[in-house]
Amino acid sequence: QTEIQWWHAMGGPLGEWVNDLAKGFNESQKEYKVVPTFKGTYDESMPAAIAAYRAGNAPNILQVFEVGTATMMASKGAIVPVWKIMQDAGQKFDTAAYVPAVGGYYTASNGQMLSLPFNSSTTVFFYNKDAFKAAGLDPNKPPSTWPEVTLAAAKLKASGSTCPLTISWQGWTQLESFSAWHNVEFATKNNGFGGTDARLVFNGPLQVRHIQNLANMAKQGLFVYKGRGNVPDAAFISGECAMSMGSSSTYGQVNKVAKFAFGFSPLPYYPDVPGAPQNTIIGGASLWAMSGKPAAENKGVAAFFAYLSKPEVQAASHQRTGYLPTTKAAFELTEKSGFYAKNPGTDVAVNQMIRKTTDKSRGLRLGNYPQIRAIEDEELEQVWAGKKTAKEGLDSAVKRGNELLAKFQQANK
Amino acid sequence: MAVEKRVVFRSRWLPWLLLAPQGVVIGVFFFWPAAQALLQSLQQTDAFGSSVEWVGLDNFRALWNDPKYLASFETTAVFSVLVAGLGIVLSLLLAVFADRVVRGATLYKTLLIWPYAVAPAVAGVLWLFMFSPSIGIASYWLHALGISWNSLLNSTHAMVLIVMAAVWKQISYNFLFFLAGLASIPKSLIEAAAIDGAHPWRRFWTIQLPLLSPTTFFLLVINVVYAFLETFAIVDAATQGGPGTDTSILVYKLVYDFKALDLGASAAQSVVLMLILIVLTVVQFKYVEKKVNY
Amino acid sequence: MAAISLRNIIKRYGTGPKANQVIHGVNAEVADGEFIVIVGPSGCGKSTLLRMVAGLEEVSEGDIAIGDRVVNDLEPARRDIAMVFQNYALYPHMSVFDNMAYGLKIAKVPREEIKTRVDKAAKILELGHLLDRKPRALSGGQRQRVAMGRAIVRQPQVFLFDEPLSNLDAKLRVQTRLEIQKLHRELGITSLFVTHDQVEAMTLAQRMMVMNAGRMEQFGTPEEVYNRPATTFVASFMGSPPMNLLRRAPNADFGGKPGTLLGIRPEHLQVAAAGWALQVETIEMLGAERLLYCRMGDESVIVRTDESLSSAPAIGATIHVTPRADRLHWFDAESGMRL
Amino acid sequence: MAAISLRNIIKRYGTGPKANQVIHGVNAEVADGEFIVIVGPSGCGKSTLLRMVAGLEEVSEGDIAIGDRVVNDLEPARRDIAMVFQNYALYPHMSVFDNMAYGLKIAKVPREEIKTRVDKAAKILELGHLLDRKPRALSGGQRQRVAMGRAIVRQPQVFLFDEPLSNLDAKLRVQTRLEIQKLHRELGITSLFVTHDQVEAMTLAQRMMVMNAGRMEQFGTPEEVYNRPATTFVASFMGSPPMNLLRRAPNADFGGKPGTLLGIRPEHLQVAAAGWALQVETIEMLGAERLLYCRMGDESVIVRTDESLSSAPAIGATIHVTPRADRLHWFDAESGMRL
Amino acid sequence: MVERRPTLGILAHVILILGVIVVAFPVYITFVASTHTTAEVVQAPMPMLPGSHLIENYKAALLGTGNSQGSNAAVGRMMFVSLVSALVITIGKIAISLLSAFAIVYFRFPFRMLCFWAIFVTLMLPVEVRIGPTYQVVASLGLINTFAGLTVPLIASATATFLFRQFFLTVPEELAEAARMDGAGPMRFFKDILVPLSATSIAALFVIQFIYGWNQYLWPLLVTTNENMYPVVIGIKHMISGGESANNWNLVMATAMLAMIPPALVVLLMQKWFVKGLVDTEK
Ligand SMILES: Nc1ncnc2c1ncn2[C@@H]1O[C@H](COP(=O)(O)OP(=O)(O)OP(=O)(O)O)[C@@H](O)[C@H]1O
Ligand SMILES: Nc1ncnc2c1ncn2[C@@H]1O[C@H](COP(=O)(O)OP(=O)(O)OP(=O)(O)O)[C@@H](O)[C@H]1O
Ligand SMILES: O=P(O)(O)OC[C@H](O)CO
Ligand SMILES: [Mg+2]
Ligand SMILES: [Mg+2]
Repeated sequence: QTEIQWWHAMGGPLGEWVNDLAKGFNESQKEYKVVPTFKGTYDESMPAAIAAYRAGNAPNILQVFEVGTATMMASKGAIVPVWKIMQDAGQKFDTAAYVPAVGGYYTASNGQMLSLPFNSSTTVFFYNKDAFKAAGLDPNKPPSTWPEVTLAAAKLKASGSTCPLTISWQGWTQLESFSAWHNVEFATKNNGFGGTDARLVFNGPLQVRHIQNLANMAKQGLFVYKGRGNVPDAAFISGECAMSMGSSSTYGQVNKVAKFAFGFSPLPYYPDVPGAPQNTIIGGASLWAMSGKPAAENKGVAAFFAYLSKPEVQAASHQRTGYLPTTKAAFELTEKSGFYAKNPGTDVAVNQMIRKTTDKSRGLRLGNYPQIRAIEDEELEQVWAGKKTAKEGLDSAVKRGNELLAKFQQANK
Repeated sequence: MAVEKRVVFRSRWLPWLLLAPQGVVIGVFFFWPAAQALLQSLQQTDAFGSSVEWVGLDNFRALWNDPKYLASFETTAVFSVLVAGLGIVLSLLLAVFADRVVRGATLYKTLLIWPYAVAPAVAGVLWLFMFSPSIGIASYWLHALGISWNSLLNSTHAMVLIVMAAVWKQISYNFLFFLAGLASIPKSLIEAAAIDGAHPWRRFWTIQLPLLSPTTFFLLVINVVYAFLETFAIVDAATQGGPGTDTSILVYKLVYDFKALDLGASAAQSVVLMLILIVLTVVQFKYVEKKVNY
Repeated sequence: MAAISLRNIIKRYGTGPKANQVIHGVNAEVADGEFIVIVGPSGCGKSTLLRMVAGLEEVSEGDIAIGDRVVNDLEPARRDIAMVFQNYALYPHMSVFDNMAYGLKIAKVPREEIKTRVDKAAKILELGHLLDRKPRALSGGQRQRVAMGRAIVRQPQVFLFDEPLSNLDAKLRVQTRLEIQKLHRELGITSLFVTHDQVEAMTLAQRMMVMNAGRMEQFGTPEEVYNRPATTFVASFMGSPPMNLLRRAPNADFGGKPGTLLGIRPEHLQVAAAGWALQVETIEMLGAERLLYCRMGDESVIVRTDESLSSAPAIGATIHVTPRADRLHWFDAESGMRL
Repeated sequence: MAAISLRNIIKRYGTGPKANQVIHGVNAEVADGEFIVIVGPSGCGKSTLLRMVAGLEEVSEGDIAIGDRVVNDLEPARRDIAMVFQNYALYPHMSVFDNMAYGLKIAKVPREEIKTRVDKAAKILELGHLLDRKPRALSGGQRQRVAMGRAIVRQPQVFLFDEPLSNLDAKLRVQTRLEIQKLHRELGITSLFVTHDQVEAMTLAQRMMVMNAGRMEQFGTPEEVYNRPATTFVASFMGSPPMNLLRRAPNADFGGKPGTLLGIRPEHLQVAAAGWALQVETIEMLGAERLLYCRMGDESVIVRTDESLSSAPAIGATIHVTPRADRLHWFDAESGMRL
Repeated sequence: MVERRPTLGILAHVILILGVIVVAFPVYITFVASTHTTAEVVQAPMPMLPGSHLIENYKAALLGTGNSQGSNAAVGRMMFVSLVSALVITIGKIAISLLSAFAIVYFRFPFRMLCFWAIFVTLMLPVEVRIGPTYQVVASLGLINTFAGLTVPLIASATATFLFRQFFLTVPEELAEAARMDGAGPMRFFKDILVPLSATSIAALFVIQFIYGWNQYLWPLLVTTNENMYPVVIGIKHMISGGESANNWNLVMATAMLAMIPPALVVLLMQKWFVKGLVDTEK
């Protein structure tokens, strides 16, 4: 039996899911054995794997979060593109089967897909129906535009809510997805798809307007900042915050723990912006096949990838975790099973993604991006704290981010 | 304290043999990697190491030109002074009183030593859990007290949070050493001072504290090194350097950049950090120990 | 300066049934300005007694008065005493000057006066050139003097000494003994001096308190104690070599009754042509005199003779001695009390 | 057992110009089985000399021979010697038995024999019941005996003692002195015994080596040293209180020439109706005798008198003494050599 | 006690009780959280008294059977790995530090103090600072996924060498001389005399180093690629690192409590020796 090493960053209940996937595959055939290994958080597993690669110990498969995509792509020869590994192994592989906003993110400018979409999420809006009711809002009519959100927040506040709105993954939801959702450029060169000389431009008028808007809400106590990453989720789940934005993959946990009725809906948008809403950007991670492995193992990787892409497997994962179905077939399968009808709101994310993407909404392909995310966090915090205006904060974020991009460009000439 | 032994065993090779295991370990796993770090700090490479370019002092220059990095020095200084200072003062206070009481002394000691067993990686999580603005029990109480605790946007609160967590983690260690130090002060000195008319407070300042100075000095070195280097996990879990970069101490930025695969920058920071620490330690030895020895 | 009275002092360590009584009712009146030596074997309670006077240990029963205050509940600092410890207890981090000045600084004595007093004490003790040194740079004898200096500058009512000489070598011990004597003559401060060395006790004491197992066996001048020991314990403890205590045969010669012990000091046995027949077992030459360790039947007898090298008896030889009739001591064999 | 010879021994600490010479050419022949005491003030090089014999210090120049081997380059363990240290240097974590047995174990002596030898030594030293104890559970005297036991079991050719009694209290010191004497009589092992206590030196030595500042000033029997000190140093170092050395006036009485010193021991000055007029400054009672510290012009003179309490002179009184004419010593005032 | 001051005594107890409350509170919270359900723990404010789910939570944590528990490796195996590596690190550090301190104190050789300082400087080079290159070395030695890789690179110890040196300096010289006279060579002296005498210092360092070894996180994460080689601290992080969903805080805290037991035991059992060991060393 050939062993396939698979390093991932899935903790908590998702770790179980990953293990079950491997088990499922291992039981489905005799030739290969996938061994999943937790390697810490996303930002710990990636350097660990790269260090391992440099020492000649890389795993066969590595799960990399979406912001690491540019780094992985830029690696000369460290990875084997997914299309190639499938082709070499003689596995069927059709790029078109993937949901466009998902597949597009991991596809090179020449149309070749480089990594296998695995756990993709996107940004959604969630709200507390009980709190809405208490504030005299219609629990079945979530706000769909930012003016409506502001209004709802004010009403919630008036009804005694200490935290009408919070936001998870602020950079992802309020800058990246926000830009795509309004079809506004985030970075030049098609958000980086066009080359490593791309530079950030998210300090445009729309973004500034939006962030300033949020800053004002923060000052009025309508928007309450609850931390970086997914930390604010907890404030929604505990019932403290009535509205939130974050990853679609939060669904499972909310569903399990929340002691109130809740709803999921698409991200709000500014109705005066032409072309909005477009589509949102994905998050989560994809699987990369590392190079330098024996052909037999690569074949195993391909077999496993094929297994993961099966509509049944996809659909089951989607329903279990709240991650997106990465293929259209999986979406259809789920729909047919009546899952969405039974779990209203679970289809929101897919519907946001399934549209055709534009150059400004396909995704991001920017180097040193984990650090840039941190810069976004840092600068936004300054804005929320009232130490900087939205313009100052975003200008500074763009400037600092562009320095990192320049550095990346130089290192990956 | 005797500084040298009069009697020595004579052998040309045995001392080297005895030093060999430690020598090999520090050579192979400490100095060689440190030298590598030095080398890397002069290079610009991509994450995978496929392209390596010599850039001379560019990485250092970039750090020097980064106002955030420079600000981080100040943050680190504030943080370290607070952690080392508070850590030493609080544990000394507890140790002095634990040394005084007769009844329940063992129970107190046990309870005070226990947190030492908590892993730093877990300690950060614990504190975050307690002070998390949404579910934290401590922030809940603070709110009840009318303090709107917000370590996410209020830099002072954030600093307080990581200082508390870092001090908490180190307090047991310091406490133990102080307890030992106090026990080693001859009882007759305290008695002599009592007869000389010194009251407990005065005795503490003029006798016990000066006599504890070797212990305090040792702890000062250890605590500064701790604050500089071993607090990464705490900052990472509790504030991630925020709000803004207001709690981004040097080691946090260093490990962060390493995780972000910015190897040249990270190596340059390692070098800077090592230099700072070596200078600090030498200064401590030179100036503080001179005063300490009696 | 002040008188000290100890009134029925009892000391127990611990409480309840596990309590360990180590001082069993000591009574003594020390006059103002007196130099009292407390002497006794190790563990007899000398230090405990002294430390109770100092206030470092609580008194279990009875009263201690200094001057006319009962000080039982007073803190050491308030008792106006100074103490010299066996290990000196010098503050290792302070210079000699600061060691001596410490108590005065605390008492808020003006700087000028501190300097004057310390300088004066340093002069008396010949420490003038050492004032800037730290204790670790001093020899044993010098440390001892600093400890004494620290006590002197305080000008207390009472001096307490807990075996202050026992860490010194023989030569230095003799010398320091003299210094302490001189000091007491000059300052006249009431002093309690603990030792288990009887030469020290004899030479220093105006009166001495001989203790044994928590009890005071005799309290008197050195002459009284040496010449009229109150108990066999005192008789054999004071004097080196100790008094011979004989149970057997020769007693009758001097009218001894059954159940009594005859005590005779080694220097009061004179070698003669006839008398008690002793067999010499060991001889020690001490320069000016010689000690003969002898055996008489099953009892051992020590004889002290002048140096007269020509007539030194050989080991194993038999000699004859006669006791000086005016130097005989009689004790009750049971109780050990002088008769 | 073996003879020891020291041939022109020189010891320097350090090398080159910073070298510090502490032993300046010592020559001595110690006979097989002799008990030699090395005595002298602190820092005179006694320990250094002993440690060179032990092999713990290297000899800078000269030869040391034990028996007929020059041992300069031999490891301590190979010299067949045993040493008793001042602080005993017992291994604190080993039982008394193991402390004694350690050297034998290393020498791979069979278990059975170790047991026999240790038991025998323990019996001699009355340590039988303590064999299982750890050193910290022993009294000072017992520790001392264990240290001795450790030396004995080795059955060495030479015993070295470096001030082994100085940590004991006066009483115990006397007792242990006797034991060492007895032991030497029984075993007859060549011994070098370092002390700075002259009473110890006098009582123990068969011959004594008086050292001063790295030089041997006299090497002879205690009687010789006491009665015919070779130098003023020896004269004043040996004897307590020390010999009076007078530079002035009275010398002429006995035929003293300018440039000479008259030495006379305190016990050889007899209180009389007439004679040298001395003013009494301090008096020490020592039980059997009394020391009078007196002044004669600008010289101080010590007088030792028998106890005769009735006639004790008062402090400040003037007394008259006559020296015993047969006990006068003359020294060259310059060189200090005996004339 | 050299004075009679009831107020001071009371103050002492008050301060100590306050200290204990502050210092032990996080541990208490951990315990309380480990006895509730996830939903109860994430309510604000969380309950202050232990709940009723203690046994069930600990069973889940120990056996890895919690319904949505993250790590499939049961805590048992991770505890074993932690124990072995903590012990190897501890014993290794103590052993090599004893040897080095012995060499530095009891021998004279060229560059002696340089060696001492070289060891001391490693205090400034914790894993965090040299992690990348150290990993390279370990990888090229083929030590990935081995206990050797987990432990050896952490085994040098400035603290231990320093403390042992201090202690050796207080050992009377005569003991070494006596041993030499008894015919013991340096190693024999080391083994028979010095090491037994250092027992209390060793105990003190054992506690410090055991906890250091037990609490490693970043390094094991890097050098092990097999979950069978994961120590328990990684296990805890595994349970809380999920990017997407809130954590099962109750199980996390139960695991944290479990992970705390061995080091806490070491501390408690060795407490007396520990303090004594440090006292001996201080002088
Ligand atoms: N803190 C204490 N607790 C219990 N018993 C004690 C304490 N201190 C002293 N003792 C006991 O009291 C008795 C007298 O002790 P003390 O120290 O007064 O003797 P000492 O005469 O000074 O002896 P030494 O000459 O050895 O100093 C001893 O039996 C001792 O064991
Ligand atoms: N290791 C050394 N290095 C340099 N000088 C030393 C050393 N050991 C001893 N000395 C010096 O050698 C001289 C003789 O010392 P030694 O220890 O032999 O004296 P001692 O006669 O034994 O004195 P004491 O009676 O105090 O033990 C002293 O001046 C001492 O300072
Ligand atoms: O929480 P996930 O897995 O949806 O991922 C969030 C993204 O990584 C944010 O960039
Ligand atoms: Mg005592
Ligand atoms: Mg000596």
